[in-house]
Amino acid sequence: MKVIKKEELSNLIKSNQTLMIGGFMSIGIPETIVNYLSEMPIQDLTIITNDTGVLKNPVDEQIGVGKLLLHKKVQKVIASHIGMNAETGRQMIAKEIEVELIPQGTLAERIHAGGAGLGGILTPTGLGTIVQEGKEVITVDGQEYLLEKPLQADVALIKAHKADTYGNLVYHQAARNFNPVMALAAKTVIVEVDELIELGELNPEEVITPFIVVDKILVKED
Amino acid sequence: MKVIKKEELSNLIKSNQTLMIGGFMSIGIPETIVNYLSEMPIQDLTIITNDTGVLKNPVDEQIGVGKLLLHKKVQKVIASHIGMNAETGRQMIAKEIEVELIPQGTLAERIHAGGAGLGGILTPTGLGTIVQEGKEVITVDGQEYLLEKPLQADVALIKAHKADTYGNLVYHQAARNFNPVMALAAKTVIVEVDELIELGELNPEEVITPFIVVDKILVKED
Amino acid sequence: MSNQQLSTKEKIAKRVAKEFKDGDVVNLGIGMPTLVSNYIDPNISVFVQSENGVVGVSKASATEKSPNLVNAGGAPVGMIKGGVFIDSLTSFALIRGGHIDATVLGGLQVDQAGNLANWMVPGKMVPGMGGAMDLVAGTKKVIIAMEHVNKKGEAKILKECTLPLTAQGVVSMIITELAVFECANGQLTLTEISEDSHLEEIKAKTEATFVVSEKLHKHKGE
Amino acid sequence: MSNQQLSTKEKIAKRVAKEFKDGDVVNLGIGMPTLVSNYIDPNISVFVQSENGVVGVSKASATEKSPNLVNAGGAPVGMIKGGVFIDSLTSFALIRGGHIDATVLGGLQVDQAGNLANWMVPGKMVPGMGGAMDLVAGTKKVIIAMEHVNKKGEAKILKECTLPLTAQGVVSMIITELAVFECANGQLTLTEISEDSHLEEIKAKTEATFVVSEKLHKHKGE
Repeated sequence: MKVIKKEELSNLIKSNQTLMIGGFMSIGIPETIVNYLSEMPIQDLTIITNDTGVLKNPVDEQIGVGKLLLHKKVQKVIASHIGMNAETGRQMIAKEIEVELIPQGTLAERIHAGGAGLGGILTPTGLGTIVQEGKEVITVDGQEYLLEKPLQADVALIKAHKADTYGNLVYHQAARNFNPVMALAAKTVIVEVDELIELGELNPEEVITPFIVVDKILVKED
Repeated sequence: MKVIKKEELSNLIKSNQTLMIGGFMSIGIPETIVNYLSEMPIQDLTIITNDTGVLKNPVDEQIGVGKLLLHKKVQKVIASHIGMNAETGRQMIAKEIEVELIPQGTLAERIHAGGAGLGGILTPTGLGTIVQEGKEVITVDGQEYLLEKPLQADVALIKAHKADTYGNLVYHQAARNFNPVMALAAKTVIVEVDELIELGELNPEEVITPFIVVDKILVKED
Repeated sequence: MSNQQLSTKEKIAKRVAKEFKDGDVVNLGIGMPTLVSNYIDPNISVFVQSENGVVGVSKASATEKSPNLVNAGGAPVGMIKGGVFIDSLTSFALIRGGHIDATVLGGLQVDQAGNLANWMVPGKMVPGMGGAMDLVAGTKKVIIAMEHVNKKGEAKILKECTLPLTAQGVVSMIITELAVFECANGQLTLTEISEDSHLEEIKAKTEATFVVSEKLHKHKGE
Repeated sequence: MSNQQLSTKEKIAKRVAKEFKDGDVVNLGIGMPTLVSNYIDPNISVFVQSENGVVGVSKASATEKSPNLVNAGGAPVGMIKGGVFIDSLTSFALIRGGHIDATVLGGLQVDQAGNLANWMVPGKMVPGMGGAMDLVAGTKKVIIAMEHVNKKGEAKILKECTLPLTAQGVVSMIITELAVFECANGQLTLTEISEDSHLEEIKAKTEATFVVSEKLHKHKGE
């Protein structure tokens, strides 16, 4: 049975692991999971995520990766944007955390490469910029590209709208974002859903993430 | 208006062009388009497709790329499989056509790369086989991969189940196959559909191919 | 509304909107570029893509708000009939793959080689490039919409950018409150001067070398 | 049914089926591997993926046939409750990305280094590799199910393959009507001998050098 209670997360997520966390700003984040994680006795996580969210006041309302940062669970962030959460910048400048910035489309394709068994992809994005530093430049038919390596994680924490009991997933509006691509790129995939439904209730044509990549399902807590 | 009659195909498809054609064996092929094409005064097409279909008797019932081959419209086939259609093999051995065989997953990723603006992808598939011939081998973190270049076409001929009048597409069962990935990889995308429906009738969550890549819509003829 | 009553940002946005043709798909950056929507000719259909996964963004409805229907800046939006939701991988395949007709972004500096700097200032907090590097690498037409000089009155259109680049040689057009430049083959061409300005002012406030178009005309501003 | 009443192919298929565990996702090649479905323990759930875009293949229903619901061999199939349809890009991301637990394919030759040749014979019509090269490159466990010797009585398990390779060093296990070999770290280990056979026969019909497992046991065959 894939359905779990949040207390079981402590058996699934450990210090020093690399986690992918779905979401774009405050949309499509597995909040119940991340909140529980921020209270767990773990540390030194590496987080791969689009952005570190939006800093809110009071900080108790912080959601997503921002909450993990506030609770000092993170040693490294790999993201495309950290500018909406000043705490990320503060910890980076104080050298409490390391930050690797990646163009958003490159982030998506690197995660796809990680999930699809590719050794990398060639992209024009970042050519001639500091993104190029330390990367191989490969010329294909006279055009230069950066070789970008695959990204994979120990655990992907994603958010979907509905799951059936096998773990087939559908998403809601712009809360889809990075969740489907991350669902293929981690050893263990844990999904938080608004609603768990019976097998057979989803149209097989509209399922976005097929059940075979989903390991655990947790129903969102309000 | 994107909706066309088949007679307009002669303005859209020319000799010597590279065409992608969706489908897997006889499933998910834009048959009305391909049949019309096989009667048009064109030649020397390069066809990118999963396979050259299944040879049927009588040959009039031939569908898909097989029909184009029978009518001598093709100079080159790029595919993963030609074994179910002996005519392809005959023309290849007689040097009437050139055939480039590509592993099926590499074909899908090369088309994705073409549609997504990538310079190529690195795959372990084909390493140490004749697929490697003439290709660059790139080592990433100690693992070897083949550099596979993007594929693009002048025109993609795809098959969907339903389109709305903007060109949003949904597919039917296993007839989806290569159609969605090809829809991003050609200058002109022409879709044949079983049914044209009103704007707003498709659920925006279940559209597989977004309208912005679709140029022309042709309703299937029986 | 006459140009006199518009703010500088509104003037720029209004001029940018004239670049769009019927059927165009555009991506509008956060901030001033978003204003452009307000000035699009109501007689044409322009489709707005937002990189967080919405194709067919419209104004937010006053009555039907969804927390998950936002643009890439996190602002609530609506969706046109026929709009669709996509994931981040598909969104950036559309962006990087040339399926977006135009992107409008702000700029810190642009130079005469078409280089763009708009994502970081050394010594200041680094927000991250988000989707900007992919947008400028892949979109057919890159329009930089910015004030002609910075807050200190210094030129932003330079012989050579001094800030870290967002991308090399990608800018198609620069639109400021004073002028319009086209950028092609490493050369800037002044094509319009605002009715509030004159060639001497443009020359004084532009460090870059530029050619004056033969068909230069004052922009009438409505 | 006792093994005596089974054909050679059925014997092999029956033994292959014992490799599957509850919850496994498997891909079964065209031909003999498809037979394996008939022998899967009815007390476990094994999910069959077909690379043309079906996850959760079941037997074709006698009453409800759909022309678009076929497997990768073009044969009509059914779909389990909870099964889903995917496109070719996603299908091969699952295959290449290690999301399929086991693949069962036929073989022309396998050698002691785990190399596989199963896609072409020089001088004969070349059908194309289809999805085979991706399946063996990416699936966690590659099971080659084949008759122990060819029609001429020649060994197919060799010191070194002489036919063009499908892939290098990918084979996990060889299952024939006479024996089972495990393949790891460039070494073949004989782990089972069929009750119809004995070690001397295996040695006589196997060109490859192999180790005999300490825990070698005759397979009881039911």
